[in-house]
Amino acid sequence: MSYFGGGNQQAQTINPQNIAMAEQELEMVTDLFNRIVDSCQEKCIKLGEGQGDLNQQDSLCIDNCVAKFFETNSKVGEKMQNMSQQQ
Amino acid sequence: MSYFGGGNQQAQTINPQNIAMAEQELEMVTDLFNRIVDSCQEKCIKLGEGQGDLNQQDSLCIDNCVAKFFETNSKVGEKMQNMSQQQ
Amino acid sequence: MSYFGGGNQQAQTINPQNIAMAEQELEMVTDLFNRIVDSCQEKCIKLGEGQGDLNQQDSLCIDNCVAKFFETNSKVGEKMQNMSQQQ
Amino acid sequence: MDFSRFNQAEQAQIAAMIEHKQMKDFMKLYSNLVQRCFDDCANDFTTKSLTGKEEGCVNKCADKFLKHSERVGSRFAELSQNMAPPGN
Amino acid sequence: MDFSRFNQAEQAQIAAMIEHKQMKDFMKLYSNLVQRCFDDCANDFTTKSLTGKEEGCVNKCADKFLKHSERVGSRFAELSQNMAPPGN
Amino acid sequence: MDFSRFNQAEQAQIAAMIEHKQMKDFMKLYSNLVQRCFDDCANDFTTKSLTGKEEGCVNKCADKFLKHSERVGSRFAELSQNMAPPGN
Repeated sequence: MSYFGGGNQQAQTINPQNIAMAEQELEMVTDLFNRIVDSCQEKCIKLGEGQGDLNQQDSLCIDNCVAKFFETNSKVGEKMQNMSQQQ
Repeated sequence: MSYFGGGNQQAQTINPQNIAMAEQELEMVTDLFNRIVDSCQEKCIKLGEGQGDLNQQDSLCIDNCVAKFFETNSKVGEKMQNMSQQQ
Repeated sequence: MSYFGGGNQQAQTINPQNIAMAEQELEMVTDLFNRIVDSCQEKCIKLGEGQGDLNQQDSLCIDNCVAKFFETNSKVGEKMQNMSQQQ
Repeated sequence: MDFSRFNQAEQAQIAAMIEHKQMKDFMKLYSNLVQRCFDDCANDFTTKSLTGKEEGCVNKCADKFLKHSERVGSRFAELSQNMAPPGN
Repeated sequence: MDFSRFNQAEQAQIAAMIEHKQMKDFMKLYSNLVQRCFDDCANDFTTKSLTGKEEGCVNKCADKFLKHSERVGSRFAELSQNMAPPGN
Repeated sequence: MDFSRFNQAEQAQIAAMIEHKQMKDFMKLYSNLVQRCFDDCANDFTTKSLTGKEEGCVNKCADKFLKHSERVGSRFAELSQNMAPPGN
């Protein structure tokens, strides 16, 4: 009896391909996050100016910027999928 | 009897240094390619303007840009080789 | 009898965590160095202009720039340590 | 990210990988922050130490950048949630 | 690149490495393209969704960037060929 | 960096890692130098070969960048020394 799920857990083997897939997924998400931090900082924040706080305008700009980056990411993804199907 | 080449293939062992060398070579070529894509885009293409196509001027600029990047790469390579021989 | 140190060296085993720690330390130092090369080149040197030598003003600028980068690095480090203690 | 499709042994290894990566990402965020604030704030290279003005700027810049990263992180988490396939 | 100097076992491992790297490079090209086109096209942050103008710009930008990469790729392949040592 | 806290077997592996990394860092310095000097010097894309002026610029640029990196390296080594914990 196991607390975690079922009986199909004896003799679990690690499939290196699964680990590599998870690594790639993690890599992509982190890369996307870092690019958004960079781009939205460039678009919304003057680092050396004003106070050390985000004012309301900064915050709104960041929120919209992240949303638009996600949308751009999807649009480009769809586009590339269409292209690869047409080939 | 083997379909691929000769009799010197029994007991092939993988030399990790050979793999590391190939990896480094591959890394260098990809890095060079990515840098050329970046630099020549900066030099030749206005991404957000005009049409989604490359016009003739864009194409000529890209061709010359790639050639000049390769030449710069060789020149700098020669220079560094000369320097290391003089030391 | 060993030329290198003491008797506690039989059966030395490699602890992968130690190797990973050393790798991370090395990574951080190289990353810091590369960032300083980049930033101080931007601040102090016009690559395509003048002669192939650093003049006295360039050299002084580089020396001060490296020192200020180290100081910035420490200041930000202290700041983050304070922040994590306040949480 | 949802790794529930993997078995427990794999999930354990993935968890270790994530922890290692978080350490690396934190280091990268930190050194990135240092470089940005240095680039934005340090402008006088006739002196060896940061001037008072430069130091004030670095402090504000670091505060602002961290708050910015945090806010992006919150929005990112929300939007990633929405992107996950339904029923997963 | 010419890996014929390696034995078959090594070549097989190198081929697997190349395949893995191509996957990674494609991902990098993709995310690079997204960031570039976002930086070039998105300018209005008073709204949550891309405006029509921004979306048109992103589409053109992606098309152009892909054609640019392809063209660089062709020239790159030709010139790399010429750089290979003779008789190899 | 001080790795004396590790045992000899570990130090040997770390030394091999450092050597491998130095090779990679040299490659990175080199390709970074090529790109910078290209970006700074090449401006005429109506011709296939570097003009005399561009080539002169690349030569000066490479000299200057290498001298710059060396000088940063010296200062970096001195300042890192000072940062090491006392008595270590």
